[in-house]
Amino acid sequence: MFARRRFAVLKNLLEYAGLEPGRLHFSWISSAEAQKFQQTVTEVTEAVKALGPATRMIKDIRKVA
Amino acid sequence: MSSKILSKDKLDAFLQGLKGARDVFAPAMVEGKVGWAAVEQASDMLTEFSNTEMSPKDFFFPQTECMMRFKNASGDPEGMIMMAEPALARPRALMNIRPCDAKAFQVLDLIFVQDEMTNDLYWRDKRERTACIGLACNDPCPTCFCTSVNCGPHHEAGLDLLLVDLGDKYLVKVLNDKGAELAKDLPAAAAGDEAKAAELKIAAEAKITGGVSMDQVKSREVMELYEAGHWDRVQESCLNCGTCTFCCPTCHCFDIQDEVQGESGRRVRNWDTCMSWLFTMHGTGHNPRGTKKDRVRQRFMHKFKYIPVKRGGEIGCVGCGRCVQLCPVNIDVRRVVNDMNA
Amino acid sequence: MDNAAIAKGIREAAKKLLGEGKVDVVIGYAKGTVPMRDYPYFAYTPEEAENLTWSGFCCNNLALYAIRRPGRMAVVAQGCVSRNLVGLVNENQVKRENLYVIGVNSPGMVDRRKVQALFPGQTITEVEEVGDELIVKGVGFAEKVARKKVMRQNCYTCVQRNPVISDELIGGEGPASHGGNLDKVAAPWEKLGSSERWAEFQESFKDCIRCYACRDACPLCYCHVCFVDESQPQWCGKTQDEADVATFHLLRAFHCAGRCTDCGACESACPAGIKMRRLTMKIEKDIRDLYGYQPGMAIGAQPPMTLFKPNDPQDFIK
Amino acid sequence: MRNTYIPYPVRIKQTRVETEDKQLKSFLFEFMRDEDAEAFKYMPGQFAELSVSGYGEIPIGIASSPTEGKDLLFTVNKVGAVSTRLHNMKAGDVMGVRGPLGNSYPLKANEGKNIVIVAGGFAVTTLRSTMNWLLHPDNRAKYGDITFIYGARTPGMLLYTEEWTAWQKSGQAKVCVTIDREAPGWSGLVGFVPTVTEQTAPNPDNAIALICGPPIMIKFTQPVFDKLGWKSDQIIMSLENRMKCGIGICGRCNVGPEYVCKDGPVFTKTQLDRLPREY
Repeated sequence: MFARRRFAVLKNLLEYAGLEPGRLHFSWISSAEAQKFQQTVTEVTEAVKALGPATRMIKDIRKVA
Repeated sequence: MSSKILSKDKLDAFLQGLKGARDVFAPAMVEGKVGWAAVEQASDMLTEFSNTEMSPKDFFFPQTECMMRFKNASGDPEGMIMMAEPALARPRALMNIRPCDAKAFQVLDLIFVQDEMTNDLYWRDKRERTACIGLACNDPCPTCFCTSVNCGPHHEAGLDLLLVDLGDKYLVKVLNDKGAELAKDLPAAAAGDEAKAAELKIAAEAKITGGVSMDQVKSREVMELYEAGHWDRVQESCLNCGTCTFCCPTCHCFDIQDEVQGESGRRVRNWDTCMSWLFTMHGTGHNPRGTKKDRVRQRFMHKFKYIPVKRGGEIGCVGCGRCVQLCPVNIDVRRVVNDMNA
Repeated sequence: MDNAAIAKGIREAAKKLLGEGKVDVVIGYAKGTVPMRDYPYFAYTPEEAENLTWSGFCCNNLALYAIRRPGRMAVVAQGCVSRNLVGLVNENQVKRENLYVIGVNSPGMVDRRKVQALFPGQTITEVEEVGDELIVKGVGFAEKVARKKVMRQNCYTCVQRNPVISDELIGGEGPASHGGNLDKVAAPWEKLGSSERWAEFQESFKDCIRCYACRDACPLCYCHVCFVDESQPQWCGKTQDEADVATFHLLRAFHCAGRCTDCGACESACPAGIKMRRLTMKIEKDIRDLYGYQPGMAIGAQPPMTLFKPNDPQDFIK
Repeated sequence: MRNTYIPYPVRIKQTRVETEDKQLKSFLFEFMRDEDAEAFKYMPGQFAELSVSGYGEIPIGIASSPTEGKDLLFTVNKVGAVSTRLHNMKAGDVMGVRGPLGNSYPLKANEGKNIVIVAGGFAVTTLRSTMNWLLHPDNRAKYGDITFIYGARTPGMLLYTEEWTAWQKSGQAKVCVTIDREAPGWSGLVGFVPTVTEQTAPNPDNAIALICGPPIMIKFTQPVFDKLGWKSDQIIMSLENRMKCGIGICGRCNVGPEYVCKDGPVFTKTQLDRLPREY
């Protein structure tokens, strides 16, 4: 419940700074809800895969400085 | 060495000549700030400016610099072995360096390159492949105190050429063979031009009023300066941020970090600051400079005592005044040195 | 009352407190060695109290120096500084009984960079305050500038120029605000698309040199070990890569959530002129909107990030 | 000109857990290229940066002696990210060694003298190197009496037990090994290093003392030497500070004007008396 406030603010901040939308997901899952966990992870993975590789906040150390 | 003349209407031709073999950088207006930028033509360059907000040390000692790379694959025969990063691809020239900043290059040469073991090839390669062309200060700032610290508004150390603004032309002082090569096509200066430059030098030096005294700092023992009472007051307001060290043309402390990304790995160095408690922290939790006072004192002692002791009297400060202008709590180095000297 | 008279009042108050032994130190401001940079000063004796000053150039937040400081102290506090002191009392970093607040109404502090921008390439040697005007002097010039034109951005939209707590108020209460509407300017990127926001964000922080002056000047940043200094695990890379710089600024701002009084000390301290309030203003606006909270307004108030209500908004959670 | 930041590649030849708490582990490295082994010429007291690609470097005193051959021995305490990773590495793994760095104990300059060695805890590493160098047939005759005083908290925390037992048996040196408190099965000396030093009472005439240990041991051992009439320039100590470059540039290990990595780690007490205690 404390985390709900913190995540609300954090999510707004990251979106405000222009982090790509759709890469941050929140869900209530109890430790007893294995199936919901499985389902959510699958959905999130599919959603993020569909967006393709991230382009923002990415550090590529292979780049020659 | 001899002096040449560069007429201001020939400045662009001179610049284009340099650009034939080198990337050229100079102080320029960069989004409202006086900074260093790559220049294409003479009109890109600022000629009327006090100094750039940040020192040009990062041309030789970038804030982040990849030192070596490795293949992050322990099974691979070449895996985990560090390989040096290639040196600077194309030679460079820096135009209109203020003499204080150039003097700082010379001070840092003494620190980065000492002997066979203490031989920083990253610094040295870039120094060797960069031509340094200075622009003498005819109007020093109120925060300048270069004349107190083995430097001056027309100082020549660390430069290949020094330009002195004579109005419609520059007197070009040739300071070494590299400079002679750069200025070989310029006409020779007349005796009157040299005399005028000499007058400007005296006039510029006279404009520097906020000097500091160093005689006692020089003669006192390390421990006497270290244990003096004034450090308690100097450190009070200090935030222990890194502003003074990062804007300083002679501060050269760094940290080394490893980074990996999949099969790529690198070792990279970043500027570090003696103001940070982490800088000296032992793995055991013991910290030899554990208090803010220790850290503040370290910075001034390093510049004004430790470097002179180790480097034949050279001072680790060139009097550029950047820290005076930028310190968020106005810890004025001139005041601190005068306290050390009191 | 003008600043000179307030400065005199501060000196008198400080001399009395120190002379009577009511406090060990008075933390105020003294005149700096460069124009427009008055600095934090610690007076331990009535004689030292003579060095205290008050001006439109008092841009540091003195609440910083009260954090976990032993002994009894008096702190010169305008609205924002007093709000931070309240926050520190509420977060158990300062004991109210050890603190004597010398309250002052803030005239709105001057942004040195704005003044310098009016005189490009010229060297300013002295800036004097006369009423609502500054007299800016340099080599071969002296010009008047209206204070309103060169005030720090946060001082325009300040809603609490009077101290929220004070044990003594020098110069009496003044206007509470400058009339600026913080909610209107707090989150200008909200109307932009995501990639434009990213471009604005990148642009805003690209000059960062990671000196951490913003963190170190901030009275909220009192952690014994800041997250950027942690090595096991290392949360944030140490390079100038834009991702490392962005991580630092986003997390620093986030750690101030529900606590930032918009005092502007971070921007005033920054040697690169970065406007990091662009992040903290947005966060505080969200907190006002979501939880109806403004930091540092009342002793005993609980910071919103340490609380929850069953009906807190949660549209973002699936 | 060689780039002195690039470590020589080495392979871990052997590892050994040294102490009962498993915090100390020894690593024997062999150079992957013969020319690197040739170039790595060192003397006891010097250190090297151990480089674990992807983690970083740590400065560690060289525990082997050049008289033992080309392989290098290091004993590493597990404290930070690099040493923790190193403790998880095994024989055959590739890493790097950069050095030799710093100065060494002034052994050659003190030929003909008696040598007293005082070691506490795992600071014994470079003194193990020193003992092996001194006891080597090429060198032993050049020195007078050799006394080796070494203490650890418990018997299980003593390093290199086989070796100092052998030194003891050889009669080439007087070996005084002590533990802090009585322990079952321990028949040797009991007591802190300063006390044992006082009991051993090394004679200052024509002698030097090499001291390396935790700050607390050094603090209490120094007065013992003073009491026994030793002069400051006879007392030689090895320091450690946080380091990065190891070659006197990066700015964090200095004690006053002296860089521990380059001007040290070995200093005389005379030198240290004139420096801030920033170590």
